[in-house]
Amino acid sequence: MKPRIGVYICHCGTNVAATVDVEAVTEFAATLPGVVIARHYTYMCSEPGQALIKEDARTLGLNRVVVASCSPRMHEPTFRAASHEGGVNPYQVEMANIREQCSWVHPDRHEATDKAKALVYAAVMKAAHLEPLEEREAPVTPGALVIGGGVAGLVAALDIADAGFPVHLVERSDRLGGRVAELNRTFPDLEPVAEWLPALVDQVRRHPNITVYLNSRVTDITGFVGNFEARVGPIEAGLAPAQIQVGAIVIATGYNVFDPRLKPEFGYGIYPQVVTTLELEQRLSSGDLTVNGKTPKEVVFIKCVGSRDQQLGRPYCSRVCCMISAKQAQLVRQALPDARVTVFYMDVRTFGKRGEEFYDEARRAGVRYRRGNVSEIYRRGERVVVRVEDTLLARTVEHEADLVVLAVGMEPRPEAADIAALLKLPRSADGFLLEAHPKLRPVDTAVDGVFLAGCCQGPKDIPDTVAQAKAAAASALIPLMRGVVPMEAATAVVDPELCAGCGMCVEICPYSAPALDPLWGVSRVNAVLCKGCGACAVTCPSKAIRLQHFTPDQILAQVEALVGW
Amino acid sequence: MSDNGFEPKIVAFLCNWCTYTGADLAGTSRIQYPPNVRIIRLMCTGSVDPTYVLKALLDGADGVLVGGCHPGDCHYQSGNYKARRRIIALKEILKQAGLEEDRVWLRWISASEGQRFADTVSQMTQYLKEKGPNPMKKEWAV
Amino acid sequence: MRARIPVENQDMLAALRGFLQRLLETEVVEAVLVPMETPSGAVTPALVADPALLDAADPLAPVLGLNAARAVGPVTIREPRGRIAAVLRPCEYRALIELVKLQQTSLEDLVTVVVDCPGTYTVPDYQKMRANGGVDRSALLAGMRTGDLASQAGYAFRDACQICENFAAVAGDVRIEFFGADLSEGIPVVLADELAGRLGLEAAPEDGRRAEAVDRITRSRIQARDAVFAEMRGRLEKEGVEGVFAACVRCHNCMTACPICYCKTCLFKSPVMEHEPIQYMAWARRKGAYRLPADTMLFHLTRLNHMVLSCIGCGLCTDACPADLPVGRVFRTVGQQLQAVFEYVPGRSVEEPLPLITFREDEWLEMGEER
Amino acid sequence: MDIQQHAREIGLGLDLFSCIQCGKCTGGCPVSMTTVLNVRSLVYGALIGDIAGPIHEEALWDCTCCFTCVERCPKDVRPAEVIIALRSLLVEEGKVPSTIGNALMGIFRQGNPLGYAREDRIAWMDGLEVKSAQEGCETLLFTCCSSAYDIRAQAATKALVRVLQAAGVDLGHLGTEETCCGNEVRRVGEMGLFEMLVEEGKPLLEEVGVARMVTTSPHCMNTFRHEYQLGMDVLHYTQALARLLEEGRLNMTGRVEKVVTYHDPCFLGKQNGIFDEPREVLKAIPGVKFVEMDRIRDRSLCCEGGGGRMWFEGTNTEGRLAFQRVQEAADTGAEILAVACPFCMAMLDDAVKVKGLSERLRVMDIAELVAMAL
Repeated sequence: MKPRIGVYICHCGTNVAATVDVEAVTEFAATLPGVVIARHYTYMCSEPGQALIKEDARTLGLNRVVVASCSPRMHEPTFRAASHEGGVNPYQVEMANIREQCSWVHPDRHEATDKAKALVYAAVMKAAHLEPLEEREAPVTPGALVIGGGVAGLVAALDIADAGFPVHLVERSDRLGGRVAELNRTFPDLEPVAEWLPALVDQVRRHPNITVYLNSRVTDITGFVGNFEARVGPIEAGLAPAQIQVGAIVIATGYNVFDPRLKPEFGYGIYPQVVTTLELEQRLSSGDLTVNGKTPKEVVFIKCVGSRDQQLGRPYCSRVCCMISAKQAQLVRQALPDARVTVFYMDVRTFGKRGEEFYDEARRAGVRYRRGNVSEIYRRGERVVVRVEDTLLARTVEHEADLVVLAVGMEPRPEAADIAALLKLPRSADGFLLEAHPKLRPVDTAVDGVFLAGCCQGPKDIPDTVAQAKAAAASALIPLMRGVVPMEAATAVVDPELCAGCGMCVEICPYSAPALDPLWGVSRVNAVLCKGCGACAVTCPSKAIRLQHFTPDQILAQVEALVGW
Repeated sequence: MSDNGFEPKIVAFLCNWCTYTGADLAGTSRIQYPPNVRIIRLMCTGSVDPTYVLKALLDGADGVLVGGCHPGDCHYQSGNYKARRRIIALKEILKQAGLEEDRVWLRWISASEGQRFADTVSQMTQYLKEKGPNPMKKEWAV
Repeated sequence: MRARIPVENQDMLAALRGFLQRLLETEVVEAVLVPMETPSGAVTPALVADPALLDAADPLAPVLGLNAARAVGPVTIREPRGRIAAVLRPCEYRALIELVKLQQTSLEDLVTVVVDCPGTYTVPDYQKMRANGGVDRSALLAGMRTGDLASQAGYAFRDACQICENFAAVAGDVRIEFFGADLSEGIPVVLADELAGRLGLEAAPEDGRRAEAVDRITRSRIQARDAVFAEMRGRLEKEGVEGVFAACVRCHNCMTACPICYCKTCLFKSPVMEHEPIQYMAWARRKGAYRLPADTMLFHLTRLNHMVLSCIGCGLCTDACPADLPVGRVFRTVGQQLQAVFEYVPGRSVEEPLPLITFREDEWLEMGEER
Repeated sequence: MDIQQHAREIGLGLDLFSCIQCGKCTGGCPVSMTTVLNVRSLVYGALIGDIAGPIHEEALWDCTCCFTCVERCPKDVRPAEVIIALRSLLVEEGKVPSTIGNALMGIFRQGNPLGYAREDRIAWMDGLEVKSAQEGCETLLFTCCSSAYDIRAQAATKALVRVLQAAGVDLGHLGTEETCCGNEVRRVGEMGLFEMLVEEGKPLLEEVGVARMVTTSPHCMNTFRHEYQLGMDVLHYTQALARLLEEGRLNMTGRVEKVVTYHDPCFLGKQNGIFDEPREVLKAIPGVKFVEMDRIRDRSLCCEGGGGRMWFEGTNTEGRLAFQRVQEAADTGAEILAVACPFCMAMLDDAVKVKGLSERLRVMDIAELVAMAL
């Protein structure tokens, strides 16, 4: 269709008009090839401004719109929508940035006006070459894959299943419940885990929409948001793997506890008196707190074991150890009323709801908090000596103890790296899976349709884990409930007549969007995978593959305008 | 200096996510720089076709600036690494073919480096003023 | 394994034909792609399935009219296909490797037979030689033995051959080695043990003179090559590419003859490079005059940009140019520099990725960071 | 005082801003319970630029430079370097304990802290054939000043040479040109002298052109490895012996029917992670019954001989760590306390005598034990 272009120069109040002679630019624009109407207006983004475009588009039969105003990063969606309402394809709208890149940086009126003309000229030239594009949608496979059967995975699976979608829940071990199943009671309410976890597990097991795969792992994932295909392989060899199709994935692979053997100064593994917080949970569950057959009189907790430690490459705070220590110290006080319980700490971080109160309760229960990061443990008779500087006294002390509890931190599970590799998910420097945005997209990942729940993303307690699991489930439900996913319109396309099948576009694409058609030997682009970066188009010598909306003829037209003006 | 009132024309191919946004930031920060640069917005430096650069130079542009995200920061994972190789190859060809490769500049400028964008344009404008006009501007037989 | 192709009556051509016939008779392959002499005396590649017709095969004809790598493509590119052997000169083999990377041909079901090359003549020269007393092949073979190669009196090797330093067979499934060979006990050949067994060839010792002969020719070729590079660089610096290619008639013959230029339709023949009539007017006004067809230098520079890294120096572009432009020399001169930058040797190995579709994060770290 | 003025510079120069004052450094400091030295307080003082409170000048010399504080710090701060920097300021002002001053003078004049004549540096070789390294050799033996001059240590040096030669090692020695490595010089803060020793020592060592150096002392090994940037492999002799064992070149036909325990030197173990090789060598000696003490490897107790303490008694002469250490060794039932450092040898040998344990416990160098089994 022969271009019929409307050009709109925005004053942006005085932001543009004070420096750029908008009338001169408008007069100039009217002379450009294909331009049917050129106007200037105070605020093009205002209601009346947008109405101008709509009205002209209808009455003059425009098929291209050029707006010269602010950065397209600001108002391109506005003007695309306005033009669309006027019957112009939103992808046949082009903007000239005469504010940020002209009036605001070039104070000389003559120079700024001249440059504005060049930018408008280039925009008109590009607009003449713009093709209409369609925003398309792909159908979504109803169903989700949840990887990991701990609390995060259980909660996410339940929410998605309750919303009516099939869920495939894959767990490496032979039981559901994850790390929480190893705990005795939880903070800050000291509620026994046994009172709620089995019910949660049972709910999942009996849910008609949930298929549980125990002793299994995900060995392969292909596809994209809305249409993933995963292979679930049993860890035991000989059994056949399952192939499942889902629209969204929730990763909830959890954490490992730090191995305190990597801090040899604590003598863990050498002295039976030295245990981890996780081991103490089991002892608290069994009720047997004796060491070498004797009831401890002196109990010491050591915090930050494997956390906040640059030397070990674990610079982060594990966020739960302070509360766990406060909880266990109270439970030990209850179990052993005659024992003295001392917690050695660097800082006490009992943040969050009921956190500080819980710390208060621990101290009121008789737990002594002493500030100092324990440096060494050695034997003295039947006891061990905790050597530490009490930094508030500025004095080094040898604190004899019968039981020493190391508050071990959390670390990423090695299996999370495998999942990250399968999905090309980035991880942060500490090895935890990386969220798409720390504030606005905390459960999303860099891969559309893949969400994070629980400690695979970073250390957190049970309430935070459950909250994140519910957020991940809700996010995963967006594509599932919509039933369709939007596709980038400005994707790469291949002209099969021109394509010689060299496969360079296939090689260079980071998203595996193009693939060689085995029958025809030419490249084809899966539009759902294409992110529109255009690397493929440069690689193609005959331009058989091109990035729509940024095609060679469009860009060369801009070049010619800018050099020619 | 051979200024003589010569005002070089610089065509800039900027990636949408870093340098184009950096140029916007220079604007919102009201950092002044010479008006000699004219920007073409692309999604990624990985989509800057050397043919565009050649076309600009043969048409008579005095300089071509290619601006993208710093290594490791590409919105599309690796477009800037690909661009780096292509620009290196192109500049070598220009050099070998007796054309002036120093008219082509590649710069990594992030979205937060408005000042660096303005500085780069100022430097490039000054450099090209001293170098003089692109001989292709008058060359009709190309 | 190293073996010898038996020779009778000093007839090398007959020996080679016999070898190719053996490939067919033993069913190693179903057809042989080899230069054949047509009844009218021209030499052209042909796919030969009938062993009897191999009597017209002439793998030693010192003429290169097209790069046979281009001919291999269509017959190997996809299944179903036949098992074939392709007899290639080293420059043709290198082009083949590049085309494999560009997926225009395949090494599957293909036996490459690479033959040492003394140098070739253009098609017109070769025809003229045939008409005027023929080509002295024994002189060429003698020159290959001693490393003292000279073109026939009154004729010169093709421009590209005169500066070709990669004339010896160094790769391929079968390598036929004439350099340094005294040939009295047969033609030295290098091939896999299994293949030798099927062909009934026995292991033979190495002659030992090959390296010496190859080295001798390499040195003189490099000398000639570097002189050409120096002269070309001087011209490019002085006249620019627009000066060197000033007489271009935009026939696109260089692109057609190039074995690497694989596009179905060249960008410069596609709608992308079509302009509006007013655009021509704009150019003419801006510059005062405007060369037509448009974008002639853009064509050459873009072609350099697209394929100079893969240029294997066969020089067919030069032969194809009606304006006698030194296209091949420009490509080799520019190519040498660019290939060195990326440490890329075109045609060496299918394992070496094309430089512009790969990258390393830790290279050229200072690039783009200038302040 | 001047130190106060320089505190801020020290804080900035050593990048102490990572410090969170957790006390892990002082908690692990072997002398922190016996003297007023508190390295965490010093770091804090340097960090905030007010060191007046925590400073106690004489106690600065109590630090043994065992670097436990550096090894344990969770924030990659190097607390001991603050002490060294503060010592440096005292050195500049001439406020050095006289015994340390004498040692430095001895090194400056004669190349050894004992101030003995340079010509006597090879007196220990009496009765041995040791090649001149300058004439070419495969392995250079570097003897610590103590190994060369101290009578008790000399015996260990001789034993080591016999062992290495028996294993067929082509051994050379710098002779009287050998000069103090300066490890302790740097650690007492005499930076000028240390730089001079490096400037003169480095070319001397490199001109010999050997690929491998074997040191008798972990202290020499430490500075050669980390502060000289030499183009050669620097091994402690226990590493060399372990390698010879592995290659089957060290044949022990005799027997040492003794119960043996081993004391980890700080400069070998904590600072350079060499824990296994000395134990491998001891366990390979026929007849030896090897037993371990409680505080070993990363948790080993310092003998208090490093960081200049060989030349300075310390502010608390009562609670010597070496006394604790020999008692711990005796409690294991060991008859021999094996050492791998001439400083440990001196400190522990002395402690055995003071504690009246001579009848029960002997301090011996690992090389001596191996030599007994040849």
